Amino acid sequence: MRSAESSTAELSTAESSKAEGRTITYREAMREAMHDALTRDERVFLMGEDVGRYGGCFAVSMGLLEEFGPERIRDTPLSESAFVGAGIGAALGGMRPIVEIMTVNFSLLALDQIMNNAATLQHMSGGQCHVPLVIRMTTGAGRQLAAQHSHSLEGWYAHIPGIKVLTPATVTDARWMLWTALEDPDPVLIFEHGALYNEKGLLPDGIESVDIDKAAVRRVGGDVSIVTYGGSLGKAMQAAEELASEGVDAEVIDLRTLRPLDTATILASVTKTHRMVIVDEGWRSGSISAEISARVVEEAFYDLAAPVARVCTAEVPIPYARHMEEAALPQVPGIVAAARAVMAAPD
Amino acid sequence: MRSAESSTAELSTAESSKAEGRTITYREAMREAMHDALTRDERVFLMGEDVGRYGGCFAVSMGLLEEFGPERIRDTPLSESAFVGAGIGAALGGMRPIVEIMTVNFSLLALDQIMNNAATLQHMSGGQCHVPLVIRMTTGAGRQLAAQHSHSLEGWYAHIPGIKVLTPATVTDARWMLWTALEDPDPVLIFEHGALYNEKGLLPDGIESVDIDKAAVRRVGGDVSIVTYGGSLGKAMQAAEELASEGVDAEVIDLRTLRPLDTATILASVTKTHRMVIVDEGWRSGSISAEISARVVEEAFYDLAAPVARVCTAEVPIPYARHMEEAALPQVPGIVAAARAVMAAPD
Amino acid sequence: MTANLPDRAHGQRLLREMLRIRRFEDACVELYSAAKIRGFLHLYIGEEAVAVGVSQALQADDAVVSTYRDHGHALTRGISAAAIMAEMFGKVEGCSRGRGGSMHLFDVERHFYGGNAIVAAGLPVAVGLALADHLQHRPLVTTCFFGEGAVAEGEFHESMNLAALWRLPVLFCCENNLYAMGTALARSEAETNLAVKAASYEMPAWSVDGMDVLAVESAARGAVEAIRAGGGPHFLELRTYRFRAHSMYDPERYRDKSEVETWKLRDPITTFTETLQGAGLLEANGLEAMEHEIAAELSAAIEAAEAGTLEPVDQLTRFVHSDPTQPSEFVS
Amino acid sequence: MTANLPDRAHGQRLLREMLRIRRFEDACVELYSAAKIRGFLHLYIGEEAVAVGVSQALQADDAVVSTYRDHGHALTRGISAAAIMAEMFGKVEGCSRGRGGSMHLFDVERHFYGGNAIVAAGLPVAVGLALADHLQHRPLVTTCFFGEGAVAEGEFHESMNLAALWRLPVLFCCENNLYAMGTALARSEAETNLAVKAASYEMPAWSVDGMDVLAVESAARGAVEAIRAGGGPHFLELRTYRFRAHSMYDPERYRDKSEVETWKLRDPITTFTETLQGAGLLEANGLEAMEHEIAAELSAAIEAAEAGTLEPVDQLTRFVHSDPTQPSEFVS
Ligand SMILES: Cc1ncc(C[n+]2csc(CCOP(=O)(O)OP(=O)(O)O)c2C)c(N)n1
Ligand SMILES: Cc1ncc(C[n+]2csc(CCOP(=O)(O)OP(=O)(O)O)c2C)c(N)n1
Ligand SMILES: [Mg+2]
Ligand SMILES: [Mg+2]
Repeated sequence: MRSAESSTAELSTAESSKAEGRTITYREAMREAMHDALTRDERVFLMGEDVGRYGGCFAVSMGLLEEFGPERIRDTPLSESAFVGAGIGAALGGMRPIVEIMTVNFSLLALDQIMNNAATLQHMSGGQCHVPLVIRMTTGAGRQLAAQHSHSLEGWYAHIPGIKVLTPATVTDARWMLWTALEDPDPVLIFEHGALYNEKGLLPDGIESVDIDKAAVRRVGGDVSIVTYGGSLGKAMQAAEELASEGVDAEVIDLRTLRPLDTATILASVTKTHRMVIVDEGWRSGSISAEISARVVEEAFYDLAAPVARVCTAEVPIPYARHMEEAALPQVPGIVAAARAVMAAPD
Repeated sequence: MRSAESSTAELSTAESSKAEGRTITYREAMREAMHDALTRDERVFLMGEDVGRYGGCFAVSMGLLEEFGPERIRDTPLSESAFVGAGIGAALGGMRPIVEIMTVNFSLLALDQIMNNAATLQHMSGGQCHVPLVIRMTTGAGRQLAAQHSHSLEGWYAHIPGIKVLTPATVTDARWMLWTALEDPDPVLIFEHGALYNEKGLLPDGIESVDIDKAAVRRVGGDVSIVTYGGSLGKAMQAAEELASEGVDAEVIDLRTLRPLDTATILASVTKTHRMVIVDEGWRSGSISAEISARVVEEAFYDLAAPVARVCTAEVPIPYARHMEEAALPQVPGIVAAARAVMAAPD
Repeated sequence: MTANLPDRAHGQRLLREMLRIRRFEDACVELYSAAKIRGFLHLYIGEEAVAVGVSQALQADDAVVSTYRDHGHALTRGISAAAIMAEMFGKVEGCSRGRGGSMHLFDVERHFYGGNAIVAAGLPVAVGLALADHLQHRPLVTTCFFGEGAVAEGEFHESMNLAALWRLPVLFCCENNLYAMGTALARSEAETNLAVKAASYEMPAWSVDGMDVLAVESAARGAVEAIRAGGGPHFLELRTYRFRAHSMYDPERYRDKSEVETWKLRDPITTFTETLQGAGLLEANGLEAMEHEIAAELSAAIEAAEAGTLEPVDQLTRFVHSDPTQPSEFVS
Repeated sequence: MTANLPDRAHGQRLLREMLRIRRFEDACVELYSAAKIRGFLHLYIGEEAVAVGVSQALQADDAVVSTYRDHGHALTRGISAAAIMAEMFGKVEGCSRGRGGSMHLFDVERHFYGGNAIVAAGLPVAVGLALADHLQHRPLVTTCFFGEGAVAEGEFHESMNLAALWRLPVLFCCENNLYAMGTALARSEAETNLAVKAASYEMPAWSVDGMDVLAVESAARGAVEAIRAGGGPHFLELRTYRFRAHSMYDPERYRDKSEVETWKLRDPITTFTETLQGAGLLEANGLEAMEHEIAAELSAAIEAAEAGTLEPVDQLTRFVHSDPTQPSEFVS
């Protein structure tokens, strides 16, 4: 049994090239993760809208009801606040609930429970209450679902003390982050980018756990650090390849966890490359990209050869029309252009 | 009739020293603003919990029910989502609602309406819907109200495209921002810091309107820019006085509006002082201070003589005990120390 | 049993409207397969009698709030098939300029305040529109459509109470098609009699056969009259069924094919056609004539949508805030 | 009319508990004026029969969820006056280490899951605690206290439905003191009969005289027995009244002094004292003796709170995440 040391650049990138394993989709990885958790720990149960009979809005929980039964795979009414709150209560009562909010867009209805209860109970009870709750939700745009179904709020959630925010971007993280999250005594939110479910990736044999507090260097490079997470990782990797063809050697960092941020990995990279581009599907103002930039300035100001650049979603509700939606979101050419611009700055 | 040109440093600071006027509390200023709006425009009405018979949780609307009657001063049930949504609908229907959410802490229950409807309807209707709604709420900590009653989320709200976020810090802004907000065709959120209601200030004669898109230079200085807003302005001003006694001449910028941010005023200041400290009662990570820092780095990197510093609230739910709460919040000594630190950086 | 028979013209109008929705939705299925329409697409097939019946009771200036399943409501409220089609093609000629898509059809001139895609989130907005009418002494009625799934949401509860407490002119139209995605009503509500639920807000509430357009019309007329006369909000439970999947991605594992087939025996269009023909209110070839007209309308709409304009990308950030350079945009 | 008379010991225990709450709250008023207690302070004076009556029906390991008006509930559930007092003094010896204050009393060992200061936000948590018991086959009952103001919130609706739908062991105790801050029930609810409202979730629901500790006890015992026997959630409306302001900042413009005075005639402590004495279950000086004991307990509590420790400021960021260096903190 091995644990993915995703913090070490060499290891994690090496891993995906050398390792034996299976190629599965992100959806399958998440499903296996839930299956595994339900099997390993009888305190684990899943609840949410249409997780059972329907098989999950994105088919992630397909088959679980049949295997684990309706007590452990609980279809809920459309009552986001109540069933998230019930997840909190069940966690206080000794269970390990996985609560699925169908998408981040509906999580706003449960924000009071998340911020005022899940994130806060431990503190205001002076350390007596622990809320080992995992909340999963789909996030992100890119599928022409328009303004009310395309939010990317994971960075925004990362503002809240008392919760952890995970953004699995790879099949390995989709497969293994859940269990680590369930072992955490505190509430953990997992954001699954909707565009990833059909993505295939290699699930390496031998890895049986991952940490949830370290960023991963997905591509080692010396010229510019591209920092990203979740649904944008693929775009960042593509941009890095394009940049490579122009002779720019980009390092790509997958944050993996947005709260707490692994500042150390970010700083290690930027003190090496002296240049940084942050790619974030959140709306630009007040996004997690801003926090990263601010921290880099605080901690590595004198190492910076150029201003930190950000490639974010335009500050508009996401439009339906395909070309408009594409224009609103971070895209590879924008990332490449931003990297070129920071490269152009005098050393 | 004159309008407060708060964007011009000289004018706004001069104003408060020279001008004739009345000394009133922030609470009275807000009440006058509502009284005025209700008198001027019959489409204006106020609704919220206990705004009528009780006189407002913080006594801001005291007397309005008696004068304007229950049709225009509407006590609502405890139903934050419904009455905020009803405000949106009423705005669509031609009214100019002022919706009071008792405090920001309860606004989470209405976040779906704010983000998915108020902020979004115009866009997803292709420009047909306009939501001239004003939502007022009390914000901030400092009164030992503990974790669920002490949020400072105005900077967090500023992430949302489609809304404006105002943070009146002075009696003049409390008196006049509301009307400008009501004239705005789009939704505007006004955050009133609870610690300000009893604060007295000079309401200058002759000013009969203010803009809501410009930051104000509250103190002109050449050595370091202290950027802040709302309940922290007083602390920043005090810190500036203390710094002055040490020979450091701080400029104090009151953002006034967190969305859209008046980047121009911030940049003008920092390109003069080359140093910046941001004071923000929000939790540090992902606060509006991060966005300001990121923008300054993007736009004025080469003008910075030192890393941008931030003085924010510690990343904890606010504790009840007085000494712990004080330790969690930005305080004058912390601001002074941060300013000293950025002054110590080599030029 | 249906209510009294309508006169010939009205009867045919009802049938025609239902058929028009049906064919519109049929076209959408094809266009979705052809990737002309994207995103989420929720069809109204099977439920046509609800929108058509209710809309008979409404005036042109009455407001309507709808859901993501909004084609039927939009069509009966006078938004043209062409404008809806163009919307789903993402074209500027769309009723929301291509910004909204299928789930967000808008036409403010027609007081159609949109497809809202957050379940139950339209209810508070409808209450507010009614509040605006109340405060401005306009004798209007706001109709709010929503599925039975919405009943479990807190916003349903808050909105029902607020409307009833303030006696606002809202017609709550709950389209009970028995499922919220894959969740059957009985797995969602402790009390499955929705009219009883509504009555607990001290609101008059009736259950209506939503497969019978005349029954819907008559119930809606009764309710709207009462509301307009100052009787406060009313609630209609419209018992219906969707013949198709929830959206285009639904494997329909949660219900038996036989259940669907049984409901199809009550197809509101077939049964009403029979009713009209039985009563001699529709010629033998009457339906065919309608089909022809509708097909012509729809193919023109599709053609126009196809020929429509893509909004220039540099307009992306429009409609986030009202444009001060275009003050006419915002009638203050 | 009250239920059957209790035996002497039990009767005196009930009276004593109510009196203890009353005197505790009286002390709080003074300590607030002296600025020893800060923040928001909500008193339970007038409502004592509710907490005392309900708690008679509960086992030590039954969970309780409360509101910001939580002193009475906390005291009857066995949190010591000293621990509560220390909490409000902001001392480490407080039941929440001084982190919570008056609105957030916690004692997880006693299954007291806190004063929750967001109206109605405790209800979903209570449902979840009951769900945990259900899933772990523990024959426990979770009691959730909330004011009648909470009934308008969406979370009330969602929680009631979920508990009823899943038949979870929850006792919903609605303390109807007629006002939510300054808002009278009739200005908040279209249907003011709260038991009728609750019944619309298919949940057994009773209205109880909340000024009569025996009536409360008997209703609670009935409900708790039924729940424990697998009868699913129950709802009690406890009709009571707060004699004091909503919190310490309330000018009380919304109700007549005379109304308060009328309700004071039904003071649960006075009337129950009379009942006991009338029935010969309490000596003439019985109350006095209790007062003495309670006064002694409270002055000791205050003294201890005063002498308590302030948490070192360097501990500020504790209790945001569970401390991995103190694994015992989290019993997994
Ligand atoms: C608040 C919220 N939760 C979940 C969803 C996802 N969702 C979309 S439609 C739907 C089912 C709604 O069912 P119902 O209200 O009965 O309407 P129907 O689709 O049957 O017309 C769900 C769960 C959503 N849009 N909004
Ligand atoms: C969601 C929310 N909205 C508003 C408030 C402010 N508030 C605190 S107590 C209260 C009144 C609640 O009344 P009720 O539920 O009847 O309880 P009571 O105080 O009468 O015991 C209000 C409005 C709050 N704490 N939470
Ligand atoms: Mg349905
Ligand atoms: Mg009350």
